[in-house]
Amino acid sequence: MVYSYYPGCTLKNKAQDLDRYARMSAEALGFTLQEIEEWQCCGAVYPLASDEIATKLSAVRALNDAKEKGQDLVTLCSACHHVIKRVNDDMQNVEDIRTRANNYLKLEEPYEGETKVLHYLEVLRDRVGFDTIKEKVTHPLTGRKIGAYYGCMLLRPSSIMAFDEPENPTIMEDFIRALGAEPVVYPYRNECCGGYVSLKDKPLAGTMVDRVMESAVCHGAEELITACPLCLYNLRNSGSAKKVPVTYLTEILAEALGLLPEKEAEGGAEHAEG
Amino acid sequence: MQRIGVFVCHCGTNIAATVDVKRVVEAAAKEPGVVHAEDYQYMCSEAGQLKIREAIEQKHLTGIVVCSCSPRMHENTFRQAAKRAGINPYMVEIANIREHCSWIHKDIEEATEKAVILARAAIAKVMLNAPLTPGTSQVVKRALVIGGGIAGIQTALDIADAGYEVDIVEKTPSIGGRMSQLDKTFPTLDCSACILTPKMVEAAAHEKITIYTYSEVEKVSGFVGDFHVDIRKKARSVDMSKCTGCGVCQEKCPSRKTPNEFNRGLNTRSAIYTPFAQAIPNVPVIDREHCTKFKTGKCGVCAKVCQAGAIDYDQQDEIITVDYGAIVVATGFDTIKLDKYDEYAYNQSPDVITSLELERIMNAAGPTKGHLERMSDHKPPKSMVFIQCVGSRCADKRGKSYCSKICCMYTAKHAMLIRDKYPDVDVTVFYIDVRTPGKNFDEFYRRAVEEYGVHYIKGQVGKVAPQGDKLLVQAADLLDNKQIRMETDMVVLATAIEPNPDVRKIATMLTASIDTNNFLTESHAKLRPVESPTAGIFLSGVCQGPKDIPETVAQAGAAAVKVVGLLAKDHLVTNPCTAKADPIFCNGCSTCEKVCPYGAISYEDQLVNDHGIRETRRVAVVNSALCQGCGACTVACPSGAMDLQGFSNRQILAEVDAICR
Amino acid sequence: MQVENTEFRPKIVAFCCNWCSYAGADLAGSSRLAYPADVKIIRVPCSCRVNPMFILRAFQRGADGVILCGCHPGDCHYTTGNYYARRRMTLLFSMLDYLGVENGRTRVEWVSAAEGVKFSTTMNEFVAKIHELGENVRLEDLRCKG
Amino acid sequence: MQKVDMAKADRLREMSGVNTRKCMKCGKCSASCPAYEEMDIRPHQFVSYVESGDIEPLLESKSIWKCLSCFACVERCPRDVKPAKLIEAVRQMVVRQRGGNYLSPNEVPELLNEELPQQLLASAFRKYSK
Repeated sequence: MVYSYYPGCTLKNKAQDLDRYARMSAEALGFTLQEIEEWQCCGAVYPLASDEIATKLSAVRALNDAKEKGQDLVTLCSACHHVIKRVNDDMQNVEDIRTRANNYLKLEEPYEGETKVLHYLEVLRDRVGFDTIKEKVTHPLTGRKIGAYYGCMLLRPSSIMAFDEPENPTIMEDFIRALGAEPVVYPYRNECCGGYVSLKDKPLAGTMVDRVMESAVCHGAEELITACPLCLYNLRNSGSAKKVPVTYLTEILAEALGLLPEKEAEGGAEHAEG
Repeated sequence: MQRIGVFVCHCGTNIAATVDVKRVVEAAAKEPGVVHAEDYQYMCSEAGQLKIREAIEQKHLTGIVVCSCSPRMHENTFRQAAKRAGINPYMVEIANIREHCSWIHKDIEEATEKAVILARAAIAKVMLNAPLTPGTSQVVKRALVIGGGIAGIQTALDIADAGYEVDIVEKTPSIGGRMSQLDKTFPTLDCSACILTPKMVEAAAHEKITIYTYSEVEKVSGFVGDFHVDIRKKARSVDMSKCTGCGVCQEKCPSRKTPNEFNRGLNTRSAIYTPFAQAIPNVPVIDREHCTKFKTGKCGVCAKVCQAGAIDYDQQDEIITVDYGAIVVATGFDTIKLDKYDEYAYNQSPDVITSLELERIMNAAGPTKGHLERMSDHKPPKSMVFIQCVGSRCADKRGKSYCSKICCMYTAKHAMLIRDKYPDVDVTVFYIDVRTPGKNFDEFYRRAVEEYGVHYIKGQVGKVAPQGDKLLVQAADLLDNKQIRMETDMVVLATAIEPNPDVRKIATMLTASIDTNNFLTESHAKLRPVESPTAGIFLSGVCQGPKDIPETVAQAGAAAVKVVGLLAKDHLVTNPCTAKADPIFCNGCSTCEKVCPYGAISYEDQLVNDHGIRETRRVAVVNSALCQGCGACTVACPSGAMDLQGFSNRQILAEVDAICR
Repeated sequence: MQVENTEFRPKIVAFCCNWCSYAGADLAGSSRLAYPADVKIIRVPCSCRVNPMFILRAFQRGADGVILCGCHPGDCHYTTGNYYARRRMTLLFSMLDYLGVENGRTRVEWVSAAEGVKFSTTMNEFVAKIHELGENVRLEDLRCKG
Repeated sequence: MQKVDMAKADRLREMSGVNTRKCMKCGKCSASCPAYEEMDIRPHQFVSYVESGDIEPLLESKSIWKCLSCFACVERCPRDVKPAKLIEAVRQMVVRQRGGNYLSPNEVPELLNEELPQQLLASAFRKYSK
């Protein structure tokens, strides 16, 4: 199965791990992420004002590209996923935006939201299946207590994102379980990390990250995973509470699938010691 | 030749403010056949009816049109007026120029024009009306009450006390309903069981009342005065005539893992069980889904220990058919599912509970024997938070649009009882509005605040987060304009109530109207609050709308009076607007019979005089006592022989013509 | 001299069953939920009483739209009447569409006695649709024109 | 005396698509807001200020730079009011005015660090400036 893939700017730069492990794991699980040509930055935030149009066009271009290939569009970064999914919803349901965007882009055939937008995790859950992943795990993460950090953008607004239960999601926990680790459920996993305010307002982001970390630690998480480079940055760099390591979800996937030679070496060493 | 009179009502200013009634009178007077037209302030008043009567007598009218409010309101009033003046009551037509005109339009020109057209349509129709005579039908002197909660019990008692036979059909193994699950009742703090149990006993002992528990209504046919109801008596697996109610079977039953519904799943029960100690009848049932004997064939302990030999594993469901003159729906309510409200962590922490669960925890017969404790570690709480309006007053898809009405009062009750019994427990209530209309209700709530020191904070809770062995509550205090983040030991959710989900199925069987929230619709929101629009169907309790116990009991009595009023009649007048086949056109094809939902059409050989040719033909005959006048057959009839009296093809076409003129 | 009024005032006939939709229209009225005066309601006992002939006659006499309202499926006062109506109208409307009376001019809608809001919004939408389609001339019997 | 500016209030309602009349003043938005403490005008107040046409204080409020657009208020609002969209509309109204930018490119170099992801800059510019 081949999917159109929208990596987004951060995955090409600071979050190369997120991208690299995603592609490696995809191949191991039997699907291919085909990067769409000439994609542009999604804008990183969905323009909430209903009269905004120009800032939505790059998402429409990406969506149309996938449509022309007849493929579903897969994203990974929470921000890209949020923006592209919501713009796609606008193209389906908001006549004014649809008309104006199409007038602007002058496509051969107008784009009306035909493309299905999937998050990488949704591909794992709905197309590959967590049971299949469990079977393909060669290096189960046994004994590790991993907390999922969802953040806000994957889940909300749930009416459009339709990703999971917005207040008590389970997809990442199921994912962690499939990799052989123990998922740690903690209530602040769907609270905001501070997002973009960390640029100009470190203390505010710090307060929010501390709440998330305290909640995770209190419930016994020893490490966290996330899908979002900005969440990862904030969780690692903001706040003053006791921290646990934060990695991308694709990294533990690749690890469990035995695609990380360096980790394997470490693990082997541990075994030798034990 | 018809002589028609037209009467245009002002309805005070309800009609006259937006419809120029004089112009309607003028326009109506010009219509062919109209020999009299006038307007009056209130046509439905004595004086108004007198005007109609005088006009009929003086102008020798053969039919009248009243331009007024909806026929659902006053059609009968004007029919009776016509009858008193000596013309057939079915020579009356109503033009609805209030609900369908003056109340929805603002522009006088537009509304008047429409009123004229509606009047014309009614005139065109009445010109083709024919006198009709209603038939009569019998009344079975027995009533059915569906649901054995306080609403159903009270309705049954009141009907029975008036001397009529009444049956209660209750789905669960015992009567008692939600009220039997409550610990105390507001605003007097009576023990719920103490006031309910005598009523249950009285109902069980009443010679006019038959109670079918563990039974469900399966099928309903017939109509007002003569309903035929199939009742499924589910197999109890216990012989009611032999069981002594000693309870040994329940003690010895080895299968004890089933969630106890009566305790809202807070503990478990045996597979053979009575829901609670005061259950009526005090005869257990075997829950076959969870019984080892039924699942694997290996067990049979209850049969071994039963001295009376009452256990009967081979018992089958039994279906009985009973005839009733009237049916009362009293199916009650449940709390909504909280799966969509996970910000309150109901599914994440056992210490977040609903108010109904708290009732069971506070009750001496409940899972904690009446000790207030957390379900997670069975420690007594030091602090409790109550959250109001969980799922009520919601415009989104998660909850209910309505106010559940009872939550403000029971929350005050809970808070007060806890502060009374456990003064060291700190109690905080987060509310949006405190709604306590009712006798001694607001005083009750104020007592909770002033005498018992319950903290009431105006503002909704945003999130409840389990943190260690505490719950972190994040809320707004709107009056102090601050955000509260507090730790507490237990959170109680005032969960919205909704009609029992089964009611939709029952409403469909009864052809009783139901609204989008699954509340049964009353015939008139103000004036006929306990009657369904379907004749012979009455409403009692929360199935009609949220209400507390006193209101439920009052409504139950009202429904009973309506039933008694119906059963007291020797016979009922039937709707004469029934179908009728013209033997000249009927070719006896049997198409109409197939679409009739009442089996009212049969065929017989008749001698027909078809333009001088006399021959015997097979033609359709409508039993007017069975026909309810839907008209399905009239459209199905390929030869146009079938027509509906009062809504004939010609009449409706005349209305269409008048509107499109 | 009379100035000719060129504003299009559609003629719209609404057949409403007595038990649900007519009561829903009453509720719309008592709740003061406005919809255009172009809609005129004819009361029938049940949606299954509506003979296709009535609808053809309406179009023949110059109606611009006809809407049939009944109880929600499963809620019919006569148990099954609305199912008959639905089936009959599906056939009739597709035939009318073939004859040039666009599908937008005909509609079946379920409105319960408690749905005043739905009645009003349905009528507003329907009238807006008729305005969009303009005057109906296809089935009009010119002999009927005065 | 408060200055009532219904034209601006209407413009904000239009930009945001929020119907302020749907609010029943339960405060769940403010209860859910993680940035509440940093705000001078709180999420629920945005709704009532717009409803009453009291726009000037909103345009000067520091809350518009504190809202994270995390949508907790939108998700949990029982009346489907969407306060975050309203706050966004106020922010847009400010940044679209000349000189309303909250972030200028000149500031950026000193805010950068080694790990800072690109999307942070992109989103901050989208939020803070025209």
